[in-house]
Amino acid sequence: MKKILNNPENYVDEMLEGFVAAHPEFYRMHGDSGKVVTRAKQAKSGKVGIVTGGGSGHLPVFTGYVGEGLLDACAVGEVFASPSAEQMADAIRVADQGAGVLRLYGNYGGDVMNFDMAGELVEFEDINCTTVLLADDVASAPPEEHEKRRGVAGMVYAFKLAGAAAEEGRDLEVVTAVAQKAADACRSIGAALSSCTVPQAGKPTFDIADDEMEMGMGIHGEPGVWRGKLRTADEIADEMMDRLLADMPLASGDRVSILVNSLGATPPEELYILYRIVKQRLDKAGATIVMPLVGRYATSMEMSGVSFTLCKLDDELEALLKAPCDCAFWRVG
Amino acid sequence: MKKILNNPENYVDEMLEGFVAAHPEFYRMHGDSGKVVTRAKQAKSGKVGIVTGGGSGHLPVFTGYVGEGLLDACAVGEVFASPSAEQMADAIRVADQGAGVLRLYGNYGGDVMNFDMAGELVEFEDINCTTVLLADDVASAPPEEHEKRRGVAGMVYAFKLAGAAAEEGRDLEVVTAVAQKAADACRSIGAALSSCTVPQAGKPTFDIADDEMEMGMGIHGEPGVWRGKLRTADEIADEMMDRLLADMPLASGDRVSILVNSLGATPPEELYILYRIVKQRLDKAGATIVMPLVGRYATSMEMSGVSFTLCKLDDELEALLKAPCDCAFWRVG
Amino acid sequence: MTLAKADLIEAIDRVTAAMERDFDELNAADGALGDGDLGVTLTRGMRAISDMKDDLPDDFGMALFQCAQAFTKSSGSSYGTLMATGLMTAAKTLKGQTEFDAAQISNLVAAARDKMQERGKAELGGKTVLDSLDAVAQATAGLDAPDALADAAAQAVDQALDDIRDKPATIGRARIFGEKSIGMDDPGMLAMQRIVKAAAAR
Amino acid sequence: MTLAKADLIEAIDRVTAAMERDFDELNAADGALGDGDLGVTLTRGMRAISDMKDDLPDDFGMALFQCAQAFTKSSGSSYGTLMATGLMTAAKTLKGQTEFDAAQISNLVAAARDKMQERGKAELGGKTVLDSLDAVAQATAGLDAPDALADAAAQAVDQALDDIRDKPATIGRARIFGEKSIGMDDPGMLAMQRIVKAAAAR
Ligand SMILES: Nc1ncnc2c1ncn2[C@@H]1O[C@H](COP(=O)(O)OP(=O)(O)O)[C@@H](O)[C@H]1O
Ligand SMILES: Nc1ncnc2c1ncn2[C@@H]1O[C@H](COP(=O)(O)OP(=O)(O)O)[C@@H](O)[C@H]1O
Ligand SMILES: [Mg+2]
Ligand SMILES: [Mg+2]
Ligand SMILES: [Mg+2]
Ligand SMILES: [Mg+2]
Repeated sequence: MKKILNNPENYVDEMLEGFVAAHPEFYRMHGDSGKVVTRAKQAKSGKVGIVTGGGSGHLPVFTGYVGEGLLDACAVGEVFASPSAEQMADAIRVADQGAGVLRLYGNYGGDVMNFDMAGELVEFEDINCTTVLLADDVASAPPEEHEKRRGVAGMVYAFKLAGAAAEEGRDLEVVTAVAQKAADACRSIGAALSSCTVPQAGKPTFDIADDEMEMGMGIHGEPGVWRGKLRTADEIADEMMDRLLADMPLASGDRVSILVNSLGATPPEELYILYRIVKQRLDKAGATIVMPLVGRYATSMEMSGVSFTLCKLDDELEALLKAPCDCAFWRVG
Repeated sequence: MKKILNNPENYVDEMLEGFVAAHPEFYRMHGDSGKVVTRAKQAKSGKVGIVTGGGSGHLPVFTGYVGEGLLDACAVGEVFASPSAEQMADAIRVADQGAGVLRLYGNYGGDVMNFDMAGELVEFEDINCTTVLLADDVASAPPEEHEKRRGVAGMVYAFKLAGAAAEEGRDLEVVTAVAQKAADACRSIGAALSSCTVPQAGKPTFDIADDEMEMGMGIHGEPGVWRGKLRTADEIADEMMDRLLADMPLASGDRVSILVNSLGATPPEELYILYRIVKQRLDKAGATIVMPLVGRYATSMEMSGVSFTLCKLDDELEALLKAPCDCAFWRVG
Repeated sequence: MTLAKADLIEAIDRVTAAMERDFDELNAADGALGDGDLGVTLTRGMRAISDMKDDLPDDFGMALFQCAQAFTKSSGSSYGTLMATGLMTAAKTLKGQTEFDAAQISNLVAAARDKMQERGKAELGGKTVLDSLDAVAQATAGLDAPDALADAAAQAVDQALDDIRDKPATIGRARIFGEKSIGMDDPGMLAMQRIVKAAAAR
Repeated sequence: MTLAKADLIEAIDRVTAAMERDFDELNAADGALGDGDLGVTLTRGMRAISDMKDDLPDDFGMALFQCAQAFTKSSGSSYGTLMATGLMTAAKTLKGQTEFDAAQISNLVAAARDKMQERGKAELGGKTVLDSLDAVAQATAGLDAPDALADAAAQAVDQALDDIRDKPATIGRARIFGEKSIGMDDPGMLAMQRIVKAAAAR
């Protein structure tokens, strides 16, 4: 196991300890349930709160995006496991500045069940909650069943766009509508070349030959649409763009942002080789690229592979994308 | 080979094409020799230029650190190979704003020979050049022969500190002195868990068993001080800190910055687990940590492993560290 | 025949041991159809329960409540949350009792199944742990002799796997496999087979 | 006996083929003591030379100058830069000649060795490519018969490896190995053995 760790049982706790120690200007721990991260400087009273939560092992997702113009708090689970309902309730409580809280997270069974339970807990405390689920992974269900799709890197756009709306002082209804619009505007697809290893499992989640890849794989190693011989960067980029554009066709003049994301081990060098084709494809479609993102934004620890997320913008979303934000992993403006 | 690429021969050219396309606000290509990257917006006339150069495969090092408050230009080589003297001469030419140019790069034979040759070329054009070499890897030679050490992630501090001095308008002599002071203030050590693969070689540079690590390895897979069973994060961090502090003892009250750097595949989660111990060790030594850096700052493509760089600050260096800088990978202020 | 705290503690020991034994197997089964953490979830949960077993209250409801909490705190994966939901349901029914009649088992399992269904919104027959619980609830209905109960439950979890194996997964991470999951066991049903058999000492 | 462009082109073909053949071996030798790119450096350089061999000028000096440039442009690794330096030195001597006397070979190699030493600041005996060139320069001194020259050069590069193998590396990435490099061949010397033998058709 090519991992640097102590007792796997303590992986997440020790990680969080180092995380807040390294970035005290951005993050602090909150509450008794453990593993709840909130902004170092609480947002101003009356701002709509945005919370997320999910398993560990995806940094900067989820907790890295707590910050100004982004999230207010995050409940952090064990690796690839949902946080508990209690932690989520604590995250909701600290995020609430009296204007209600949006729960914005990925469409995974464990997270949905626990956020539902958390909602039942905070209802007693009269905290007004809404929910928007990310379900952006086109490989995980056909368009007719898009609400069953997994939530992957589209989250990053949703955090940014909803976060900007909240920071501007919009109310819960508007922030929720923006988040839903952002979630609806995103389509993602991933391709993996190697597995990651869940620390406590101690073995790679799946086996894949040295010359193989899997198209459409999820960020926890969930199955994709085909497995076969590793293709060239251009072929991979073309197929991924084909799949995204088939799901969300672009017309000439459309404005989009695109995230070319490493799942972990894949270095930026390879992302740029892919971006070359991504840009050619979008240019050819007549679309204008706004603020492309190339890097590690939503990962699966040391998995090799990439994902693309296409986010179609209207004027409102474009302005929100360009609005300032600040956290240890992403700064705009 | 778990790499996403087309023809390995075109790896660096395609990478650079995507790189400048993704970040046109920061970078542009310059000159006829190819693979020279400079700032999108040229620095103001009279500013001392700072150039670097080296092999590809280390992003953000080298070319990622071209930017305001950092470098002016970079000559980019093939993976792990020095750029040619002609490219370096082009980088020096575009960096020169009439106040001379500092060549600031790592102590590797190929780079030294080529930067020397480049110097001979631009001498004819009356560009005043100075040189500062990074030789910060304590594992690569004993203190008595410290000038023979390899240059590794200490580069990041040297770019930042010299870059800030140049941006403030100091002259070549002062900028060179600052760079030398920065280089002298840095000590680094790495530990690798797996090899990377040079695209054209197509095979891992070295073999290492799944349960092994190598302490002291260089960023191209150069040998370290021991190879053995993988230890725990705490043991690894302790040994690395022991080695750094033995080479550059700290006294209570000292102010330092520390970079906990992934060599590529190692995810931020593991860096934070290590940072936990790093901070404990520095706290115990009575040192104050200023602006710790945790992330991927100097890599070896998809190598698993980490490096620590300790940078001892005086008032001048601390002010320069906190001065603004901006590039696609690092922003301060 | 009635069951008391000593029986609970023995069952905890057997289930904990079974989960340690099947750690790799359950991770692998979940790795094939999901994210590879089911063994982790169950060993973590059972270790947490095992650690506090000597301090469990005599009140059966309170004891199961604490077991449910152990699952909630140790893991938020789907299975952990569903286990907590099921245990909590039984805890509510048994609150205030220091022992209970084995004849209640069928009803307790059925109630857990229903609450878990409400929480996870899966259908019966959808190839999830619900199908194993449903089989147990049905097979144990009307029984109260310990051996007969244990035999019926153990047989039911085996049978459920056989009955459902050739259906496609419809829920959770496995859903995406669709037709490809035909012929494969649902990891959650496999886990429930091991849990029930260990609890029943079969 | 004199050498002309046709001989150069044949030598280029043989060296190019040898570098393709030894690609993995040279990468591996460099991987063991350095960064694993020596095979890459040499195949890139020789391919670039090979690609332009039909357009090489008849002037030997100009031809070698272009070969040197091919190395400079195709790779900046230490070895590529040193090869370019050595070729450039020979190019300067031979400028204006369309053929040259084989008896000059020893002097040409010695001059290349000296310029490469100036560029790389390594000592003789320091376990680098310089030691191979030094051995060739000495062994070929006074010879001008093609077979005798080829034999002497081929023997010299073998002998140099044997003589130096048990010394420690002192320069470049391999230096750090120190005592551990005793008994291992310097990748650059190994490469020069293959280059010289291929050039000499031995
Ligand atoms: N919504 C649901 N309803 C019922 N059972 C479910 C549901 N989701 C998952 N399961 C069961 O849980 C098992 C997977 O558990 P687990 O590995 O904890 O899930 P995850 O890691 O995806 O959160 C499945 O095999 C299935 O039996
Ligand atoms: N300064 C030097 N002087 C002479 N020979 C050198 C020098 N540095 C390296 N070499 C030779 O070059 C070989 C390594 O070449 P190469 O792989 O291109 O180096 P790198 O990849 O480190 O730039 C060594 O084995 C040695 O023979
Ligand atoms: Mg899980
Ligand atoms: Mg090299
Ligand atoms: Mg699972
Ligand atoms: Mg080399």
